[in-house]
Amino acid sequence: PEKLAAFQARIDAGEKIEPKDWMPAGYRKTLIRQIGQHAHSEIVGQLPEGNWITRAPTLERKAILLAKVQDEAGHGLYLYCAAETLGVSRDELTEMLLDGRMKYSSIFNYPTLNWADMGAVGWLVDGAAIMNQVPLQRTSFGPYSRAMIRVCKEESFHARQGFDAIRKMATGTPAQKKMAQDAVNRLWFPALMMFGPSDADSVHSTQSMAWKIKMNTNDELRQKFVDQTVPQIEFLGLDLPDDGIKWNEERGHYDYSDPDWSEFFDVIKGNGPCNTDRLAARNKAWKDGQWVRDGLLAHARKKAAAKVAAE
Amino acid sequence: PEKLAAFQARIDAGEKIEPKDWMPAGYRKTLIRQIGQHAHSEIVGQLPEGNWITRAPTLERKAILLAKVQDEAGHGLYLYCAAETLGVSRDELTEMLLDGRMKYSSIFNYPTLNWADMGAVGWLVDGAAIMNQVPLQRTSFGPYSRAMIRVCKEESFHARQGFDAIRKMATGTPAQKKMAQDAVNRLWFPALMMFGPSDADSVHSTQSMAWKIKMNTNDELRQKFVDQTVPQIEFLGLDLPDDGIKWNEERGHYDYSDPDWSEFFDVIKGNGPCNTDRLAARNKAWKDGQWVRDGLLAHARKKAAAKVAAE
Amino acid sequence: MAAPLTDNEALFQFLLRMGDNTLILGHRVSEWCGHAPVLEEDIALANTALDLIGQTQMWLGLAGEVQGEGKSADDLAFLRDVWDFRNLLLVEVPNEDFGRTLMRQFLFDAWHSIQLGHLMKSSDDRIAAIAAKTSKEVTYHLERSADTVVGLGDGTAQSHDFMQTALDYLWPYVGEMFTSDPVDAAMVKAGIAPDPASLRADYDVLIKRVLTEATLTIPDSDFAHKGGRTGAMHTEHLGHLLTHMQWLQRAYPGASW
Amino acid sequence: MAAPLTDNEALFQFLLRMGDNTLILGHRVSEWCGHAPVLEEDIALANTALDLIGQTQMWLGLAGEVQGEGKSADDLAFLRDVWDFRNLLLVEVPNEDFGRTLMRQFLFDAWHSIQLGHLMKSSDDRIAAIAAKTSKEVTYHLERSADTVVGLGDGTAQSHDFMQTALDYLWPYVGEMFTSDPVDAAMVKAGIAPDPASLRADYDVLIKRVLTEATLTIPDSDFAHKGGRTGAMHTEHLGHLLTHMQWLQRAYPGASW
Repeated sequence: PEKLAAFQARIDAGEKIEPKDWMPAGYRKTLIRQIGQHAHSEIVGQLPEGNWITRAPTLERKAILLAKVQDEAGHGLYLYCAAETLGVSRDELTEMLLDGRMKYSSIFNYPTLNWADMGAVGWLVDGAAIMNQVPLQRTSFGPYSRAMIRVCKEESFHARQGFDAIRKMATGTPAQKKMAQDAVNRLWFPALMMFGPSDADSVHSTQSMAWKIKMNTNDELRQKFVDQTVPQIEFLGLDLPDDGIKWNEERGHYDYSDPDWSEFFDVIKGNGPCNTDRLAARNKAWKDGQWVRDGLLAHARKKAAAKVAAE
Repeated sequence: PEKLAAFQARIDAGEKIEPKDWMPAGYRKTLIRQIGQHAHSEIVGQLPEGNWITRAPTLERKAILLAKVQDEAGHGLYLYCAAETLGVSRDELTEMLLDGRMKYSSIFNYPTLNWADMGAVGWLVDGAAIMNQVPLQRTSFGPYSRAMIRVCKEESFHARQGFDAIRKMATGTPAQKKMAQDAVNRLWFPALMMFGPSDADSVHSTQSMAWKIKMNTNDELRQKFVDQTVPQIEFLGLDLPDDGIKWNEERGHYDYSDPDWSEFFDVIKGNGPCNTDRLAARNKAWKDGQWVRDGLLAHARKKAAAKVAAE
Repeated sequence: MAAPLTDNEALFQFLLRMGDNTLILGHRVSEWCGHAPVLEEDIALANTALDLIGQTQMWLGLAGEVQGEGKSADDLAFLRDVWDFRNLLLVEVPNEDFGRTLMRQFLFDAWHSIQLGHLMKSSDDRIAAIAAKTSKEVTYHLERSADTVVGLGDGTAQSHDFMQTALDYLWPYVGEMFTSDPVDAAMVKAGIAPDPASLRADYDVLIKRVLTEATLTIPDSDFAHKGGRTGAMHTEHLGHLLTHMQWLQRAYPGASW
Repeated sequence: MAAPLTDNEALFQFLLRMGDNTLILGHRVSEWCGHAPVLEEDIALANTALDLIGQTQMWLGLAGEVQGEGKSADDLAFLRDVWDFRNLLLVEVPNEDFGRTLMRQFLFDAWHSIQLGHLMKSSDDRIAAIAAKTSKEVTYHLERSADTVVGLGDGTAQSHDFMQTALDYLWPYVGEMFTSDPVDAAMVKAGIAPDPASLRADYDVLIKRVLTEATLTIPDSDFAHKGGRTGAMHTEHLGHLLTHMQWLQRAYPGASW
């Protein structure tokens, strides 16, 4: 309890906690869950965009998409490294993803169905992710904070590229505009859900906020996202995806309809449109890759042994 | 030797040899090889056409192609049955195909690269096959003769459909005409090779002809094919695929260039464009299907046992 | 957001649903060509695909007439993109293995045969005629797929596992067959087609009988993926399928084949 | 049958060969996205694909200029059909598994790096400039693919088998890199590019060193599939690849993306 108070004092003073520092078990556990989940999201997040890489319509768009997906894999790598400083290995985390013990962001359980989705994912999904992540650059755990600083820089680049891609669609042929509208309609509510249910309904929030693992309430961030995004949709000349969106002069914010949270919990339970296929794809990659990992490891050991023998 | 003479006398008299009749070992062996090879050709022959079923350009073309490939599988079935009357099982024959001990027609080791190939395969490849098969309706072995009668009827239908398909291409847009020309250019010499090398170079021919397993020389059939096909190419308004084609008033036949027989022997050796992929596809189908065959067999046995127990 | 459906629009949507089911399933089945576990299955699968393509010509042909924009069955099959397709999600899932392919076929055939039984009494003569013509084929498909599901479910331990895995995977795609929407309401009102929900009881009896004989366990969940028959949300698989199916028509527009 | 090549036509063909190789291989590699055996490989494969696509923009961009019909690199990439492609057959074979993918990459990188070394001294400044720009990337690709081939060849018995199987499958596609035709003769004459056959000795030394270290056996056959770089006969695989690669451009002609 004394240690705990000192720990909280450090956090309150804005100090960073480093891996070798003492920390409460709950802090460690919550961080592992949060960072791991974030890492998994980057990995699984490759799939909906990977779905269109082979169909990218121009060489430049293919290059941009490849670079983005490559960045996501890179983010996964930083985040797994950050989680490893808390005493859990990447392989352990991966196993937990593959057998369903750990989650990834539910947004990736929605399908990408037309090329405009590649723009909408960058703009809306990465946009929403950034809302979550920017404050986390100031999170109390050092390695996490540093990972988020790198991640955020690249994510905002992706969000801008995504907006550019969907702008091209929204101002293109009627068919392209239709794709853009369809993408926004499908992804709007799932994007709002990315911030999680209202904090009133969330059990872990208060403690996480005290520990500076969570920096803002879900509703604050969601409102910020809506306020930023609605004018962009209008700028694109697209219809708003929700009849409930209206500027509220009094609040100085946009009103909007609450997403269907039963769908949210359904998707978390495993019943999203793509949960099964996403996990199956990751499991297949892992299983098919076993011989590769084994082979490379065996070779590395042989080389190390040969080096020792030579010395 | 006495038996042998009586056997030959029966053949010379135009009698059919039936499975229960005595026959020389060489006759049996040659027939198994020939019928088996023909059956395998029907099976492997599904692959180059199957390659375009998922890309057929209209519903009607898709239906025609499906019906054709279905017929080919059916021919395979008749022929395996005919071979089985000679004391070799379908599974044995299949294993010999899969491990390379038995061959199939080399024509199927060439790729199908554009939609006009679907026409050209029906018209040229089935057309050449028919030239070989029509006389075999009168072959000395009863089950083989009866199988060929059924096969020939369907094959000539396919050849007509193939001609109709390529005619549509040859009289279509410039791109379609280009596809038709490309198909004819690529498939002409391989089709000529389907009749086999000149009989002068063939060791088995004399005995097979005496036994009425082979009814005409390779060169006779090849000439017949050329004489029939050249006017069709001209009718289609396509360029002749061989500069050496010329009407020979004296012979009353078209002259034509000899195919490159080194290519023929190369393909037989396994070095055709598709040998590896074709055999791999058949091996995969067989291996992946093991559990299905096992399951259905086990169920059939259970049912039979239950029936016995009930009696 | 959409304007209310006219009767004609609803009929068009209904016909697309029928025709897109047979089109997409026929395509999936045709992917097996030359790769089946045994020769008899190569023949049977090609035959099923062939029937389904033939049925597609009738349904989409009529859809084109009803739409009244001069579109042929081929135009509808080869020139729409994902969002305009109205097939059940069930028929667009990949073949994966022979077990999933046959289980999908059975789950579809069972619905299809019941649906056609009702459509034979449709107030629309054209629909009744197509149903009458196709129901014989579909009865045969159902017999065959049911037999195979039983044979493999009650075969070896391995074949049983394959079939149970297939059933578990496909089960969430079954419910969509029985969802109703304004299109269905319009069809019911006009006496053209039954309410999808009304077929469920017969369906459950039918599949329960077969799956029990196959010693398979129906998953204890009524969760259902939706979005195919309304077009709101297909799977990612459909777009890939279309790249093949529509290639030539897309690459060489206006050509005649 | 064809009329004699003009120098410009030969140059155009040469540039297509360079650009189609990187285009098609880049596409194949990009198919791995999200499915690699380990995260570092996901990153490395995406990086390789990215480099190859970037190189394609340069080669096909220049090809379009040389052709003089106002075609962009995108036009060339997305609006030609199979017979107009000029890539080596090697780069269009399917990925199959990670072993074949990496072996194919190595066999290509080895040739590519030697070829670019020569092209840096090309009499055509534009080509020399592209070669100079891309050869650093390719040197890195070669280092990486060679290391991986060694690591897996000399890893476990299982990984060794995978790599030997991959090498056996791919070997007949190696010889095509060293065949010469009138296009090459024109390039040699103009000092633009080396005779393909002249690269074989260096290539053999390079791959022999790496494959020996990888404990793999080079097949004892010099049979070579041909037809890709002349366009005379591609594999059946290329057409399937194009259905995906060109889908959007074919389905929505004239749109800007």
